[in-house]
Amino acid sequence: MRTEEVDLEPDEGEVLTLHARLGLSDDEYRQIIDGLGREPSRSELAMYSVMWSEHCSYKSSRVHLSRFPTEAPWVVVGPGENAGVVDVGEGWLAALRIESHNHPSFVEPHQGAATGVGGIIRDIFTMGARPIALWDSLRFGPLDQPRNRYLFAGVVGGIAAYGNAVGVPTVGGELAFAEHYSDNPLVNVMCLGVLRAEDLVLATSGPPGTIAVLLGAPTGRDGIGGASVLASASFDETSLEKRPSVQVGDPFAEKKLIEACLELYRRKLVVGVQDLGAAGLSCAVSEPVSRSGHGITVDLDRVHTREPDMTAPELLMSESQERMMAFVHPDRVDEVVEVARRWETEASVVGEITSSGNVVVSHGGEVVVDVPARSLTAEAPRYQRPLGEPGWMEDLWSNTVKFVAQPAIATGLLQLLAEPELGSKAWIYEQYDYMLFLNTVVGPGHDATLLRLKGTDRGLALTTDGNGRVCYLDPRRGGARLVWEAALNVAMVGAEPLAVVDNLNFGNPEKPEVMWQFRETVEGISEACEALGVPVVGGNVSFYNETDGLDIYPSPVIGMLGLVEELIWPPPRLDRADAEMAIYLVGNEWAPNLAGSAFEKVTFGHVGGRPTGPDRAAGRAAVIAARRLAEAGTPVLHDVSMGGLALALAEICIASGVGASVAYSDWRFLFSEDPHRFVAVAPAAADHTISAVCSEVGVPFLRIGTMGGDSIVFDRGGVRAAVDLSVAVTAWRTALPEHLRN
Amino acid sequence: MAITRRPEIADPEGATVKKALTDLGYNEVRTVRFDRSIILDLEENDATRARDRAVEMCNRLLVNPVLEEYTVEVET
Amino acid sequence: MAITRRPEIADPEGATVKKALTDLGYNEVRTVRFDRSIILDLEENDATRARDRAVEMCNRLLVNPVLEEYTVEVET
Amino acid sequence: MTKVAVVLFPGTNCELDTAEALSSLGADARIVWHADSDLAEFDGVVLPGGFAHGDYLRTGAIARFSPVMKSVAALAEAGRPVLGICNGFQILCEAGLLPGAFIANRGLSFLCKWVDLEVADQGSMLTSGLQPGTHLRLPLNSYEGNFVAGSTAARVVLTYRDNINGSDHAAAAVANEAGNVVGVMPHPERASADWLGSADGNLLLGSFLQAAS
Ligand SMILES: Nc1ncnc2c1ncn2[C@@H]1O[C@H](COP(=O)(O)OP(=O)(O)O)[C@@H](O)[C@H]1O
Ligand SMILES: [Mg+2]
Repeated sequence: MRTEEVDLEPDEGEVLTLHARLGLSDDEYRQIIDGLGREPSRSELAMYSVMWSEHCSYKSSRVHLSRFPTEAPWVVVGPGENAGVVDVGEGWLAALRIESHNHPSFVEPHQGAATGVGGIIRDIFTMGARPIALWDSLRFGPLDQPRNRYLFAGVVGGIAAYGNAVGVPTVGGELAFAEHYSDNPLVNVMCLGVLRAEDLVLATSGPPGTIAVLLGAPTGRDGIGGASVLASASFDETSLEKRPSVQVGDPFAEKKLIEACLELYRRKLVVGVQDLGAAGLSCAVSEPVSRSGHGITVDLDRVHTREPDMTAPELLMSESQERMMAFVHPDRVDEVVEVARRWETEASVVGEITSSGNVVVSHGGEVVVDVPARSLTAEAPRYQRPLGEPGWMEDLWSNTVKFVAQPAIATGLLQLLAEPELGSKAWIYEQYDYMLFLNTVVGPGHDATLLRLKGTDRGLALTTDGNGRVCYLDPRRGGARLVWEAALNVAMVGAEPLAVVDNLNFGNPEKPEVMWQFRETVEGISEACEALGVPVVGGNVSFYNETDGLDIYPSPVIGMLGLVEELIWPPPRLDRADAEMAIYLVGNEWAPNLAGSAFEKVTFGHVGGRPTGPDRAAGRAAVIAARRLAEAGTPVLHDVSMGGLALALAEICIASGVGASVAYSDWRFLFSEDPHRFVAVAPAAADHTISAVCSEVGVPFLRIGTMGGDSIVFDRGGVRAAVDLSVAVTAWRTALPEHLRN
Repeated sequence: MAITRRPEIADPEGATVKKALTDLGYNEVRTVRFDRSIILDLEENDATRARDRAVEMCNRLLVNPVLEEYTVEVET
Repeated sequence: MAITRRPEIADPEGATVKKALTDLGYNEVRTVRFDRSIILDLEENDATRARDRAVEMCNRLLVNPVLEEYTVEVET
Repeated sequence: MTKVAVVLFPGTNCELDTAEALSSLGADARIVWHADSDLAEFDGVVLPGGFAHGDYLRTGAIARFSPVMKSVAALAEAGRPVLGICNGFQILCEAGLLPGAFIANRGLSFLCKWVDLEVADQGSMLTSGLQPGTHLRLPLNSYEGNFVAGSTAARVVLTYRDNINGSDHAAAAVANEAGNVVGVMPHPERASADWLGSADGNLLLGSFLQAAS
């Protein structure tokens, strides 16, 4: 044992500070003593420290998360379980969840990201679903710093190594850069699974007498105190000393665990399942029983271990990967063990459900833990943290760029194309297997990924959206805009928005400004979800994303699942534009606003002003129009987001290998990122369809130009700015690789 | 330079290969560990300088201190 | 046992790492080679028997003759 | 109906896709477990892609000792078609049923990418239906896709038009002398329908089934 946080054998007189070293406040320690009516044992203290950590207890966020709309007729399982589950028709359910592995990825990018992938996959197959798709949303500091290049390449390599080997395709992702993430990268991974309605499994313990069987990898001293120490404490120089508790992922073990569990479900051999993630065994034994209102006895001597002489606290806190707790009827235990053996997975009977309501753990023949299960979970501390609007908001809003003259448009566009954040992401997704299972109809590189739902004519669309700049300038508008953007993105491939998962990456919740940003974001997300009629079915909160006192941008990430009832063939794609086709801009006519735009950031290094807020009516209209146009066979649909209309257009030209010419009146119109707008490209003959759909739905549309030629031309009353297509292609293709060169 | 995995860090590969050997009937195998060694051919006559540079390379690139420990040997 | 890649076989790891080191300014690096060693803990007191078994393991599983050469050392 | 075995090793992940593609071509494709299979009843066998035994030690090294490999060797011996796709190719090399071995891609990164291939030799069961020089478009999906021919002469039946992983002879598919055992690094089953981006893989799987029937 190296790090002091996990040195559980303190010298004389240190006992009082032990709880502090485990990340518990003095008040929390007193709360434990009052609850138990005595001093906790070391093992009990270890359990409380991980279960009451921010990461596991959501003690700072729960009060706000209750604001989310979580209900809809198609919701089968909402927030509270390992993943949200929705009905996608014909007897099929989809399980969706997103989770962060930010701090571990900073400590060891490759393994940190890899184990993050393993963790979110477990959350999905715990529900009885076969994981069919992964999606990564990443934030890093600027690539001109070697350390950031190292973190970036390590994280991508880790996701590739684990995701590819475990056999779950990574079908898309999202990437952004900002100084704020330099010492605090964000690694959020979303996983989608599908299952038959009758195969749904919940994380419940079953009645007294049910046997707890620990499946999977042996337990070692991995990530001890990971939850409390890594995910719930801020970074500073000392964080590098926390390294020895790093976990190593074993995709092969996870693959076998997936197949073993799916066989257990198929044969109805388990009552319930809980994965071992943050807080390991402590969480896996206490959460299911407190859900079912029972208790459990656990014998640590039966846990299969990798290292000898592990202490009880170590066994309880270990975050060794690729483990599952199955709750099994006594008569089926032998069959369960047999299935595990066949899949070369270890299984040990470690406990039994009781009616006591207590978690009772023994080690070396003596009882080391005896506490009420609920005291570890439901009765964990909840904080109404003080919150207050930051003093800087007014200044931020008034801090706008005053343009004396029209900037060079061609140069501006080329600069955007050459930004790693906006250029091609092929360098990333070509390292990911995104084709496995033969489901990928529209793959990475589009607004959303479209998967077929095997065995049906249905399709599932996936996307995530985040925008640190806009959320920083206005957390509520920002949070809401992300939901609208995600909805528009799935509509771009013809899907109807169905469910949201969110990953809320924020700074230090003990700062009122950060809690205000958090509350505002949750409010914005909730408003947009209500307006769209889309429920939040799950998510994750990551606080303490700060380094040396600098908080990250408020960085919510919105994951959206969309449903296509009947797959359209061929679906809209960026590469289906052709010479002579007409170009339309569909959506609300805003007074152009560059606040928070990529253009201002890239060309002026400026982040200020107040971004446009969303508009319910315009938002809904845009989503409906997009879906109708997709159904009507429109070859190209692409939403206007980061980089504005100019970039959206350039992306279509690059993908399709053909130029375009568009007319504009106000140049800001080309770069503003105002919401609810998209580009449609269609043969001139389809003009009536476009106008019919748009006027029917009541959404403004404008024919702005025509595809053709070998350059991208912006024309203002005869004054033309042109970017040579081949130059654009090169800038866009090399954006990432160029910046990754040492 | 010889690079060893820190003992407390899980080694799935070693465990898997041990199992494979056992399945092949090599029951005497207690543990299997994989180490890496990196052999650099340096254009550098001064042995101490060579070592210092090598150590620097290990810390900056070649070794992952989170997972590994290393020793450097210089041959002239 | 120490496993070396046959000299005539391409070594992408070595090549890539050499480039990375050069980019970092270590221009003195002429070549980089990655070797692997496998450390077996055997329940076997007889050194010669241990070696024979180890050699057998190499030939059957641990080494691919197309790519690699190996040497076995026994410590008691 | 042509009966084809698709072998499932622990860590394999392309077995369903491969079986699906073969079935859609009219075959009776059965997934068989690596530990308990006698393949005598099958007309042909496919070792699909994935990460058998986690690719630990060397890709394919451990899988080669699975009980099923004895019957795979027997089928090969009997002249029945034996196809290894991606990881399956690597296993066939380790098992000595095909010459050569694999190392990491030039550039050291995993490559999931559409590649253009050219038929170099139609004298194998995989390419028998195709004229030499025919171009095919298939997805590549591997980290150790860099083929090393070694001393024995390899019979290269498909080549990369752009050798992105650095394979000797730009080899994308290699056959044994008899031509009934073939390994292919790109994934024919992933190019088995237009909506997947190409149906060229069916040409290869088609001639495999031809040879099997
Ligand atoms: N930001 C959020 N929005 C909605 N639900 C959330 C959010 N954060 C956490 N949850 C829900 O709280 C439950 C517990 O989360 P967590 O303890 O992280 O699960 P796990 O132990 O599987 O990682 C999950 O169902 C998760 O979906
Ligand atoms: Mg979970």
